[in-house]
Amino acid sequence: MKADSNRLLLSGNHAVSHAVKLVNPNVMPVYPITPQTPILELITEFHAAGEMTGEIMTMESEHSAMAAAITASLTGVRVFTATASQGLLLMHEMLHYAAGARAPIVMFNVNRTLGSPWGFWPDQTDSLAQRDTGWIQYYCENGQESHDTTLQAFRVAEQVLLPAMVIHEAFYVSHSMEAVELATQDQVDAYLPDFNPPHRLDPQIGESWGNTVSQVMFQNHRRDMGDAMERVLQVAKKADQEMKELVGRGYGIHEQYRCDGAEFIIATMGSMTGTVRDAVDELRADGLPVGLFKIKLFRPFPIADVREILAGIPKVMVLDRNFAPGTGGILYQELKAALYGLEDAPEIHGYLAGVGGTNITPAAIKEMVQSAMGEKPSAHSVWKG
Amino acid sequence: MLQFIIQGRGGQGAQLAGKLMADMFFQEGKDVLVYATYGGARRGTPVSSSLRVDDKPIRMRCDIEHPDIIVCFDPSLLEGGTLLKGATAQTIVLINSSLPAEEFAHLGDFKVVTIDAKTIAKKHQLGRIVNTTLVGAALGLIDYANVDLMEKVVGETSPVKVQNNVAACMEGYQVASEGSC
Amino acid sequence: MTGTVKRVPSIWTTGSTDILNTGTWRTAIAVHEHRPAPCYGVCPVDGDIPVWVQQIRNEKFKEAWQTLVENNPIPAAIGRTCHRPCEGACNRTEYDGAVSINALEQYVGDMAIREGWEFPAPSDELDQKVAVIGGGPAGLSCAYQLRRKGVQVTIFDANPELGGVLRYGVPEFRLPKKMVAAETKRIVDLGIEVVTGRKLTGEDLGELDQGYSAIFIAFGAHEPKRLPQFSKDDSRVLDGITFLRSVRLDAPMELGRKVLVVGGGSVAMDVAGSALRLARQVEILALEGREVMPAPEDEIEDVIEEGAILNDGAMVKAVEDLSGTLLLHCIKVELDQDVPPGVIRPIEIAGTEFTLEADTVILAVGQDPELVDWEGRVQVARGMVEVDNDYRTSRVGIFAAGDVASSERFVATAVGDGKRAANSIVRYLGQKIVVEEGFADEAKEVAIDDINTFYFPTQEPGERDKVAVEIRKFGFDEIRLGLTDAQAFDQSKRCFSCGSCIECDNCSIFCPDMAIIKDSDAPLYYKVLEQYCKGCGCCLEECPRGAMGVKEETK
Amino acid sequence: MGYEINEEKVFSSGHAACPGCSEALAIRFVLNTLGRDAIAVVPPSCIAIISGPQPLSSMGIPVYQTTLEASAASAAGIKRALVSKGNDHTNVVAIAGDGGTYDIGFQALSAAAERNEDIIYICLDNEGYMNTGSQKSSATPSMAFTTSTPAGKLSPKKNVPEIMVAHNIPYMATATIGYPDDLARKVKRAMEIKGGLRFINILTPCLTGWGVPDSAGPKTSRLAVQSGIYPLYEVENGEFYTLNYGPNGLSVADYVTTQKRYRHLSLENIELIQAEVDHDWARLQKKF
Repeated sequence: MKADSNRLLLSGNHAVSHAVKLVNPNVMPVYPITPQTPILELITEFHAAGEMTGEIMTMESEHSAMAAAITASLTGVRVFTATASQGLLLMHEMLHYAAGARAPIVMFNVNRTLGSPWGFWPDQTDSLAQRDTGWIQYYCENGQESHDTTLQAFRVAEQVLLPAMVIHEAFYVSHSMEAVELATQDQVDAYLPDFNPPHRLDPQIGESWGNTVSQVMFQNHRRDMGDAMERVLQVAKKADQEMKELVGRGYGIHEQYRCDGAEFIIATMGSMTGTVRDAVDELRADGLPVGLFKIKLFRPFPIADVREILAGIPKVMVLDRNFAPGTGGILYQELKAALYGLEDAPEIHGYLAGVGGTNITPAAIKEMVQSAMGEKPSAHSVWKG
Repeated sequence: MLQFIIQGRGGQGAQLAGKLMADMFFQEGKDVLVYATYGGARRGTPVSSSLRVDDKPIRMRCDIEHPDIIVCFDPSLLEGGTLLKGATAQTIVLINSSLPAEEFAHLGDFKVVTIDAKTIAKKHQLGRIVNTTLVGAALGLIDYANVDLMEKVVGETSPVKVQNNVAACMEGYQVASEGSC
Repeated sequence: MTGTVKRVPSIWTTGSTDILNTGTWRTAIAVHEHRPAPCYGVCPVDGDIPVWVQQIRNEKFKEAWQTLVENNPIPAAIGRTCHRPCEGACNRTEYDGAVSINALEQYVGDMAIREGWEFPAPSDELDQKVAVIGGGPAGLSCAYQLRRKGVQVTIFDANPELGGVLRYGVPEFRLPKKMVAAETKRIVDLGIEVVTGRKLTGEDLGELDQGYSAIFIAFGAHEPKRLPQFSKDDSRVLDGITFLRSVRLDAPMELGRKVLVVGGGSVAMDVAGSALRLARQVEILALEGREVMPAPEDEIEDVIEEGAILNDGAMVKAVEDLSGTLLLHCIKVELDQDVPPGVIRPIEIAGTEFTLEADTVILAVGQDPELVDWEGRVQVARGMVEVDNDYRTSRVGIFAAGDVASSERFVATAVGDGKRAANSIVRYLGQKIVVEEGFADEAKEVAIDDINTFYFPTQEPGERDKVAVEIRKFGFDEIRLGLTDAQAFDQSKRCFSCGSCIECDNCSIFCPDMAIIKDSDAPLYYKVLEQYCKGCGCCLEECPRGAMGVKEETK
Repeated sequence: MGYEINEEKVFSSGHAACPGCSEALAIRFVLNTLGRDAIAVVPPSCIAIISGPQPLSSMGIPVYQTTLEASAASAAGIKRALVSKGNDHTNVVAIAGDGGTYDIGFQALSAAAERNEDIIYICLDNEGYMNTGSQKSSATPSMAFTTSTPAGKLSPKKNVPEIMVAHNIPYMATATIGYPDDLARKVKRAMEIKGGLRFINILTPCLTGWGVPDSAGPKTSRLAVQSGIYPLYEVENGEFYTLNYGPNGLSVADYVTTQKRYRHLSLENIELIQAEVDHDWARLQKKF
């Protein structure tokens, strides 16, 4: 299935597996869960074929997978794992632990609805529910971006010593096949220098991690984590820029699409972004000054950038394929909070669009834009789709 | 943009058919996006594959609302399902059936075409595996030009009975492109 | 989110907890102690038995002997003749049988003779001279202790050879003469003047006063007690010690076919044993029941094995002369429990009369010192020279011990008395004496509850092998074979070493805080690290032998 | 006389264990036998406290403190990472309590055993959640008082040693602090057997939780062995059983009467426990 040697027709999940193969992490604890499973399956195929040399650990749960990932990482090696949905939730405790341990693990999460009841559909609530765990979070729009961002995540995580989660959605990205241009081994080797942290679990060094601490020690540690998270904004921009220079593809930590002169901006993240692009093109064709603001790096949340970009825009419409009962769309809340106190802050319409994987077409988005244009925003998220 | 919805029952190879066609277009240099239903699929339950083909990058991440072509592996899928929900007057509905297209006129106002893929597949010792025949037929209906590539991809993709699959595909293509469906 | 950015997380560990002072948690600290063992507490010579037994266990035999002879210069003799209060007190007695301490003592004593080990010459020579009257256990012991401290000593003895009761009383089958000879010679070889064959009496005191700074009276008790039922002049009625002496001199007194020994002590058993080898039939009549007879149980057992018939708990009421043989009218008795210590009052049990017939009766009911010449010169009371706790008689410069001054008629007691009297004499002589380190007054004797018996699996007690009765009856060869090397080692291993650290390391191994470390400079081998000891007491509990204690700390 | 234990000084004084702590003793024998070429994982437990207040460590080797349920997985992660770096010599040991082993950590342990991860797993079994003030775990024996079983536990202790044996792991042993040479030897044996999960269950009487004096840890542990409640044995490859120390005639009564956690027992209760112990011992004996 090759057009040329590096451009393959791949599912989003397999695009991730290929990135992992290029990184060749030392340890990969894995546990299956739909719709993540194809990522691990292809990795184990690569491994069985001798194309990867690390340790595959076929764990009994996502919790144990993350437990093993943390300790492996703390010995000073690269670690990758992947999960989705309930699996990510089972990891929740260990996600905090990983960040607290400053373990630069890279994990791929495929967004899927959370039970109960059972579903298989795209919905970002699983990963957004982990937003306070201290993990870097990248949301990807398509397989190509997932492939490239996985590589970036290693670079960024290792520079700031925080774990990074790269995310795309079930079905529309995970299982959609499309053309993906793979990075070459030379590019990846140049992009990811050897990982040799000075502090690690090593009998030669003898240092331990995780002893009980005083209140002040704990606070200082959390503050250090915060400082590291703050640094991610610059480190991630730089990593993206460097990738662009090296392989010709870059994404920024966020993206403004056709925002020049825009008076109405649609803010979203994940797979919805692609659909919005078509809608924006159509709206612009209709003469409406509409643009797209794509959030790619959700943690740390680029607050300063958001305030700068959205200042003076009359209206912003946030599309959330996620739902936090009691507050509504999570991106909507985050954006509102980021813009609070801004003098020329936009009016914000929060739409719950595509929750549970419901179909949101360009036509549907256009309708939402048109209705939002003609009304005052509600103080709450509004169900659409 | 060309949009296909291919539906069959679990085990009939409908998903593979979508991928096969996607690969063909991909190798031609088109931009493609194909996905299939997944998760709860079991043999016998309806499964479908959605395929978009375009000359420019495909960005949309949503279901196909108005397909150009619907490939139906089994007429039973037409009853009470949602397969034809987005079909328009321009939509070609290719049905695997030995009955003439007129028998399906009652389904709505779109272009129904039937092909007896079952017979063709049997003829080529493929038993009930009709996907290669239907792929050929679907491509024949749109006058797909790159027959050599079609042969190649089908040949490369078929897990077993490579020549039989290629032959069945070619026959499907032939029948459809000649307008004999 | 300000402040210095730390590239490296701040909470990797940087050091070890060993800088912390967790010892502040405790209220008491464990200390290693050398505590008295019960065997020590009852030992007539104050021997620190666990120490020399451990030396045997460690195969440091000469050191064991050196430890022994600190208190007792004649271990081969005492190792055969001691009444063994140590074994009665042994913490192992109730557990699985006492350690055979006496046999171990013999083992070391015999080895010393075999190996020809000598006492070191005194390091100092003093001017003072002491006269020791009597070369028996007490006299030898006293002379030895004085001499090794440098005192000039002369022993006067009435007999041709030294040894006293060991030489002239205890029969060969219990204590071979050659052992006595070897051990007395070794003492004499320290540089002691010996005058034998001269029986000193009170009249010689004037002469002694001239030449000696002090006099030690230890000539024993040789005047046999009589029973009123028996005629003094009847040649068929002999006394025990005279009989034993005759046997020891290889000129045994004539005995009839049937011999009756009266008495329940060691002398009576020795008499019976000797008589068994010379006569057809021997019976014993003892006032006490077998369980409370003064003779050690094994000595009783020996003679019964060899054929003596024991009539215990009975006494002679009257003697009838059947022209040739004597008919003794006897009756069973109970001993009145309600009497002061030292007093024996039999109560006849009506209807238990019986008779015994004998050709010869040997009375072995005790001896008194011959003090006729001494009365008036030193205070005499209850038939003995009266001494205070320091063995001083009423006359300054004269000391006395042993049977002449004590009613405890045990050879080992005499050795201990001799030692203690020597210390008293040295003090009297104005010399600073180096008395071996005893135990502090508050030191608590180790009880069985202080022993962690987990570390001591039960074992068969084990004793000296005995020559088969069929063989030994026909001669005076020694009845008991000394312990073999293997037996001695096994036996030494049975010792709990109550109160004596043997460096087993348990205290250190069981310390959860690693607060006890081995330290060869420490007086008791280990050092307790005050910085870390939390005072849990595991060391104390796991010390197998009660060699640790607790020191309360006030802060 | 004396124990033959070759200790390397790895575990340090100054740690925060209670006076007389059995776990501290066990850790001492484990770490000092393992030596310095080792990495440990400990979950929240008394062990985690004993290992030291930040920034100090008592354990002398790198220690990672993981979550309560993840010890085996965490240890496996380290081992695999070392292997990936070409290090085949460093021993990785998980040291967890019975709560973290019998209860919440059992899934991870069982899975690590199934994968036969090349780690040593030490369970310091004090028969309850003692770090939180003595609550019941599935290692708590029949009728024992804990603050969550105030009337006594109604079910018997989970037999994790035998469950581990059933995983066919290369080595399973029971040990206790009252037999330190046996314990150290088993750690040594576990080290010798490489290439799979080695499990040692160490009975560590909690002085506070069981209600025994500070000095009674080793003694209490021996009573457990001598009364047949906790036989010391080892099993290789799931089938080769060796008995090291079994009952020696002491009864359950000899054991329970020294502990406050059993002071509510009636004679009938003790007889019931005795019957349970006799039954278990009879069943175990057949395997030797």
